[in-house]
Formats: sequence, C-alpha cells, structure tokens
Amino acid sequence: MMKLKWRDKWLERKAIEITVQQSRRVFVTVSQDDFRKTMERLVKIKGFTQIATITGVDIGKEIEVIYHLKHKELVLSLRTRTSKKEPVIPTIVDLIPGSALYEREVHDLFGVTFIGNPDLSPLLLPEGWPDDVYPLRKKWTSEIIKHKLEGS
Amino acid sequence: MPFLDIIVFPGLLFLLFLAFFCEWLDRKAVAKLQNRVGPKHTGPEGILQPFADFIKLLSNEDIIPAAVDRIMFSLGPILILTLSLMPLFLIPIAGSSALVWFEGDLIFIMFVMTLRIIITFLSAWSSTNRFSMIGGMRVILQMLAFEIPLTIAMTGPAISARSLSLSKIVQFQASEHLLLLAQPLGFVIVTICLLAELRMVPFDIPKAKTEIVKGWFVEFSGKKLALLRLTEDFELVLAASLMVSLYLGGPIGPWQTQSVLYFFTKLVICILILSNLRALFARFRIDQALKGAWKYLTPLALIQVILVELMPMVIP
Amino acid sequence: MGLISWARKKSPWALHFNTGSCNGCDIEVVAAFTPRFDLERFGIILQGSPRHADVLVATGPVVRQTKDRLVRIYEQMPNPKCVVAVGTCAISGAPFTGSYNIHGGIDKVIPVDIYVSGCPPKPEAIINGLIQAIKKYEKKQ
Amino acid sequence: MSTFRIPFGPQHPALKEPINFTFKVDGERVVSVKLRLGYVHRGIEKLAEDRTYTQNIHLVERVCGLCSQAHVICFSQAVEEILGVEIPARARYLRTIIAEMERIQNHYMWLGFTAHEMGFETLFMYTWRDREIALNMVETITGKRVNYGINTIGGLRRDLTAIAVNPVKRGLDQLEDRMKYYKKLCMTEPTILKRTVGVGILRPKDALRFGAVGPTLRASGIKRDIRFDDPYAAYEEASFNIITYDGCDVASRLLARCEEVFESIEIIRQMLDNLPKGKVRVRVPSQVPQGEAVSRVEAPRGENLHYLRADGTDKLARLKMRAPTLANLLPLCKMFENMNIADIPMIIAGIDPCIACAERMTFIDTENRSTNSWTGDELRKYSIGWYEER
Repeated sequence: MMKLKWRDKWLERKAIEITVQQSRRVFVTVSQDDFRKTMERLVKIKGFTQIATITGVDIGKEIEVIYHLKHKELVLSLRTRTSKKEPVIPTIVDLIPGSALYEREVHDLFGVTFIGNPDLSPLLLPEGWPDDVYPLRKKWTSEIIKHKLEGS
Repeated sequence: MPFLDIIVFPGLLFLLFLAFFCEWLDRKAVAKLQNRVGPKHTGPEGILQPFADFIKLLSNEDIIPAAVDRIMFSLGPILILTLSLMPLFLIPIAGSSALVWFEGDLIFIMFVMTLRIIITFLSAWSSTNRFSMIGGMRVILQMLAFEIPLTIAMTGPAISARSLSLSKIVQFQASEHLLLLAQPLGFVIVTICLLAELRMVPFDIPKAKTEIVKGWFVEFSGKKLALLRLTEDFELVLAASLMVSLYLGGPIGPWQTQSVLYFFTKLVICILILSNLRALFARFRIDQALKGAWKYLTPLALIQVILVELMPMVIP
Repeated sequence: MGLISWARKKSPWALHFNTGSCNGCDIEVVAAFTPRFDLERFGIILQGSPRHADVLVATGPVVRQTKDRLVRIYEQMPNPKCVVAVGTCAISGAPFTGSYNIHGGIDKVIPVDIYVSGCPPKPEAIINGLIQAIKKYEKKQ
Repeated sequence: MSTFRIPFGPQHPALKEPINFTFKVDGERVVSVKLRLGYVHRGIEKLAEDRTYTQNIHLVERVCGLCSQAHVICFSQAVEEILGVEIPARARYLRTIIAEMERIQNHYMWLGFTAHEMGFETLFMYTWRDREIALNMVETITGKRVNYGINTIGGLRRDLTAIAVNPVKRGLDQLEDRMKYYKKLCMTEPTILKRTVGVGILRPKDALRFGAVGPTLRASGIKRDIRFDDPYAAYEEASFNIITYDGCDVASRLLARCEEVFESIEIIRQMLDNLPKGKVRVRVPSQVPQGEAVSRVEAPRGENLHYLRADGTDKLARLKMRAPTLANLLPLCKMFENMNIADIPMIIAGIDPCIACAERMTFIDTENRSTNSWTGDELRKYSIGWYEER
C-alpha cells in the first residue's frame, strides 16, 4: 500500500477491504457493525469533516452505501452494506450536519433508513408517489414504475 | 368652460394621447440606455406600441378570481384611473391658467394623490393574493414616508408665488423667473419623491418583479389591467407635468410667450430625466427607502422651505 | 375586428415556464430578450404573472411534479392564449424519454401551437417561433 | 409570534427554474424557510443505467445546460480512469479551455441575473450583451452556444482550428476590459452596495459544517478549489490564483466571481499559448471493465462529483452525480435566517443556483401539501387573525 498521510492502523485492522485507486482516491469497506465507530474516528481524529455525497448502489441481495468523505485533496469513500430486506444504517447527521440532504436522498431512492436522523420525512419524488417504489433499485425499471404509476 | 376643451384639447383625448406618448418615450429611452432598440415595428419607431397594448388588454378575457372581494376588485382600477386623471385637469397646459383652477388646487392635487394610494391599497388587499397584499402594504409604507417631504418641498413654490394654486404659480414664473433657478434643491427633492410616488426604479418596491411578482398588480387581467396600465401612464404625465408647472414654468416660453409646445418640450425633458434615473439604479429595499426618506429627504425639504423664506431677506 | 387583431399581433406578452428543462433553453429564451436579439422590438415583453401573459413559452419535458402547475398556469392565462414549446425536450422529451418521472412533451398536457426544435434552439429560432405564434394567435378570436 | 407564509416559486420571475421555497415571514422578516424540489427531477441516474457509455455522454451533458462541460468532463474522466486510458495532451488543454469559457459565460450570466434580482435592469442588459462575446467564442470552437457536444470518452470530437485562435484571443481582451468595468461598478455603485453588503451572511464555520462548495465557500474565506487541490485536465500546467474573500456576504460572492473571470481568462491565454500539437482523441473500447471511480471537477458553481461503477458490459452499473447546487442548498437555508423579504432573491442569486443540476435526483420536502395550496378564504382568515393579534 502507498504511504499516505491518512494511514491508520486501527482502520486497517477493522476494514474488510482497502483499495487505493490512485493517489487521491481511497475506498474502504467496513462491516455494518463497525461503520458508526469508523465514521466517528474518521471525522473526529482524522479530520474528514466534510462529506461530498452519499451514494447508494443496489448489488443484488444487499444495498451498498458509500460515503464520499473529503479531506483536502483526498477523497475517502467509506463503504458499508446492509441487507435489502431491512436496510438500516446509523445516521451521521450529528457528526456532519451537511449530510442531511444526502441521507434523505438515499432514503428516498433506495429505502434505506438512517437510524437517528431526526427528519427522514418519507417525502421525495412527486406527490402521490407509492410507498414501496424505490426507483433506483434494480428491480424497478422505468417501465415497471410507469406502469405502476399510470396503472395502464 | 367649453365642452370641446374638456373632451378634446387640452382635455381627455389630448391627455390620453400624451399618456401613450409618454409611455412610449419612457420605454424607448430606457431601451436606448440599455443598448436595445425598444418597440420598433408598431407604427413608426413603435410609437403605437402602448396603444396596441391597451387595445389588446381591453379585448382580452377579464378573469375575476373566485377568492377576491368582487366589488372592491372591480371598482378599484376605475377609481384609481379617475383619481389619477382628475389632477391633470388642474395643470396649466395650453395657457398660463388651467382648465379648472381655484385658490388651493395644489392642496387638492396632494389630497387626490394620497386618496389614490389608499384606493390602491384597498384594491390590492381585496385581491387576496399574498403577493398583492405585501405589495399593498409596501405602497402604504412608501406613501407615508414620501408624501411628507413631497408636500413640504411643494410648498416652496407656493410660498414664493404667495398662492396655493398651480396656475398662479405658473403666472408668477411668467412674470418673475423660473423657480428652478431659485429652488434647485426643491426640484431635486420633488423629483426623487415623485419617482417614489410613481413606483419607478429605484423605488419600484411595491411591484418589485423579482420579489413579489408584480406586487398589487398580480391578480388583475384584461380590462382592469389595461386601466391600471393607463393609470401608470397618467401618473407619469402627472409627475412630469407637476415638475414642469412647479419649477419650469409650464407653458411659459422666452419673451413672455405661451404655447403648448413649450409645455410639451419641457415635459419630454422631464420624462427623459425620470427614465434616465430609472435606468441608472438598482432597487432599494423597503427599509432602506423609508430610512432615506425620513433621514435625508424630510430634513432637506424643511431646510429648503426655510431657505425660501430667508432668501428674500438676504437677497432683496 | 381589424383594430383588435392588429393590436393582438403587435403586443403579445410572453410568460416563461420551465417544466423540467436542463436550463439551456431557458437561458436562450432569456437571451432573446437581451440587447443582441431584443424581442421588445416586436412588442413582446416578458411578464411575471400568468394573468398578464398571452403567450406561454414552455421549456423542457413535463416532469410529474410540474404537470399540475403547468395546467394551472395555462388555465390562469386569459383568453386568447397560445403556447410555444421551445426545445426538443418540450416537443418529445428527447434524451429523457423513458424516464419514470416525465410525461413526455408539453403537448401531452396542454395544447401546443408552435414547436421550436433544437437542443437548445438558438435565440434566432426562438424569435422565429414567437413570430409564428403571433400569426397563429391573430386567428384565435 | 404569528407569521405569514409566502410561497416563492415554482413559477416566479426571480427564478428561471422551478423550485419552491415557502417562507414564514413576520412582517418583512424571514423566520424560517422550507424548500421543495422535484420540479425538474428527470430521473437521469436511472436513465443512465439503460444507456451505453457513448449515449450517456449525450445524457450527462443535459443534466444542466450551463455546466454541461463540467459534467461531461467529470463523467468521461471517471470512465477513462476505469479504462486506464490516458487522453492526449492537446485534448486535456482544449478541455480546460472550454471549461474555463463555460465559467466565464456562466459568471457573466450570473452577474446579469443578480443585477436583475436587485432591479438593476440596465446592468442585466449590459452583462448579457457582453456575454454574447463569450458565447461567440464558444461557438467558434465547439459549434454550439450551449451544450457544446464536443467531449467524448478518450478526448474531444473536434479539434481547434488555427483560424479560431485569433478571434478567441480578441474576445478575451474585450471580456477582460468589460469585467474590469463591472468589478469597479460592483465596488462603487451605492445601490448595489446597499443591497449586497452584509446580506446573506454565511460564517466560515457554517460554510464548512453544511458543506458549501465553490465560490460560495471561497467568499466565506476558505481556500478550496478542486482545480488546485485535485487537479484534472491541464490545470496542473496552468498557474492561477484561488480567489477568496472574507466578507461572507453577497457582495463578497459578487466580487469573488468577478475576479474568477480574470483568472479564467488568464488560464485560457496560457493554454492557447502552450497548446501542444497532436491528436485530440484516442480510441476506446465500447465495453468498460469492472471497476469504480470517483471523479471531481470544479464546475462554475463549485465542486462537481461523479461516482461511476462499471460492470464489464457496455452499460454502466451505477452513476451518481452530485452537482454543486445541491451542496449549497443547506448553507442557503442558513443564510436566510433573519433576513428581509426583499433580500430573498439576492441571497438565492448569491449561490448561483442551478436547480436542474441539483434536482436530477433529489427532493427535499418538509411541509405537508396543505400549506402550499391555501384557498383565498383561509388566507383572509389568517390575515385577519394576524392583524387582530398585533
């Protein structure tokens, strides 16, 4: 592994996988249980106080949630997975207030619940959107959604 | 007073023509200042544009929204139009005395202008649109602030002419000198206050397009909008002709001559001044405009009146 | 009717509404009102309130969320009125066809009189579209 | 305290794009704000999954008509990273030139809109007249005024012809002259100062906490610029300054953008003078191997981030786009606190919102529908009640 300023023994022990894409892009995978602790450490000790965005990806049985954290020139993408049946992840709004919008975005489009987020109002997409339709899950193609919405 | 005078010249028809002409002039001048052409293809150089707008609006569907107070909403535009037309008959246009004049008509003009604003507020309130309500409140606020310096400054010419009649003031200027020379400060104050009365930039706060759409205009359509726009044109004429009569001597020309042409030329100059100012500024915020009116304009107007009183003693 | 149809032809006021466009068309619509193109020459002014407008200039594909608003704005406009759909998205939904959140072109929701194609159309094309609209507007009595 | 709600948008003359803010106001002072997006949501991220990479270039360009170059560069960089393709130096330089031209025309446009928001129509007309110079330059190089359609994966589709260089250089001189004048105007004209100084304060601490980006962040005194921190295209070879102001208000944002135009002009000049010779495009396979990439670009409005995951076919598995406006919306809500109604358009203009960008995927809604569609009766009752309580 390349020598990087952010290098952290604790993280290396905890992480399932660490990939260094290029000198300024690092991907770290942690388990769902370790996620909150890792995040706290990254924010409080390692200084990743800014978040670029949160990406959700549907990978079959699970949903992968990627947090793109920024620290100067470095983008650290912290990734964790949660089961598709009951997608639950602890919130990070208390650590990084700027993540409020992104958490809701993921909540809306993938149905992931962020435990502890005070305002996860289930309101996204146009008014009258059905509850169980999460447009970015692979199951819901545009045609199926259209069919469901327009009912014909 | 002959019937023809009231209807044709210098009465209704002439004023209508003047109003449309002034709007065209104003639009054209602003367009020139903004590097544009302005109305071009409606009549020669687009001179018929305001007329076309007026006719089109008259022929449009007239929507009365369900939520409005019907009586005030329908009556409002007509009342405002009448009230802004009325003072124009008191302006000496063709000769040194107006169509109608009496001792104290200046006060009458001020009164009608205030009344007009109250009616504006009522019709804004009656249209029960959030934007027009805010617009209406701003109209009132602005009136409270600018009416006072305007009135005080306008007493300046009255004191000099020792009369509260516009026609007398014009006659005084014919026999003595133009009041602009004696009271330039008053002229400036009146111009600023009239800009505010006309709700033109930088005081177009009650109808700020980017904040509250068109302010109290927002719900009116068709004929009512046509009347309201005509009102705005009349107000423009009124403001410019007040400036002309109070400070520039109305229809008085050099060598004791009197002609409507002189009045007309001065009017054009005044409108160009107003449109110039309109194109040169950004809009103030309501609190800034009010602060300005109370803090600077009112004291300045008072100083100007005192100066008018003291002047004859210093320079006999 | 000569006077009225002349007046209508000479003074069509426009209202611009974005139903979900990428911004490109909107910028070009606004550009058509600025010094280089100056639509005021033809008596066309951009209005803020639908009550004051005669021509609705709509850009972009109709997104589910804006559908009701588009209809409402169309209904708030006084008669006679006409609609100009600016840009390929407004005509058919163009690159966004197939998305779950769009209805397609403007004509899926309200009747359209003139279509101006391009992605985005140049201001010249928009001006031409508006002039065509005026011609059509004249006939609507 | 009793308050009065005014809706602002979705159709509103101050906003060329639909967005809905509902302000609770007390008299003329803003108490709180709620916002609702979703009026321009076109589901682009979903659409992208059904299209091939080349088709996606077309789609990504239409996320936003004003930052099209920034989005396309960002997307193609991500694909190129997964492919392991190095694009020719000439293509990198040209991409930089077009991206900077986009910034110039965008900032000109923004200055015009800001002037329009404060009711300064003349300045609006002037800036838009001068913006046509920038558009002419872009048109000479790419053939289009908006949505340039010149980028592709592996480089550019067209080369810059030698004949275009001189008109562009002349255009740059003109633009620099004009911007000097506008900057002076913004610093001295009293009505502009009245409307901008001290309006829409965003403290550096809040800016960082809520994740502001781009000129909004830099006007709060924080030196962050992707072009400098995380250089892409040919920015490593260019020398330029990062403009920061520490007024934290709309005036600072105004001046920061004006100065950025000078830097952009400088960058374009350097690029044109040192333009390498050679090809502008390398051929790339239509199938992209498995992999993922994060790509960042400094769009005119701030940081633009794309996350791309490829699964080995000719279609992508996931494309996530985060446009700068979305990041700036939370700081925007912070700026509204305790401001005057008349300042609202100015503050919104201050972040240079591009709703089309922010909304390709996101919606925020904290209000229920009823407050949005009040009937006149409800409103009248409300207003009467309001006056009685006072």
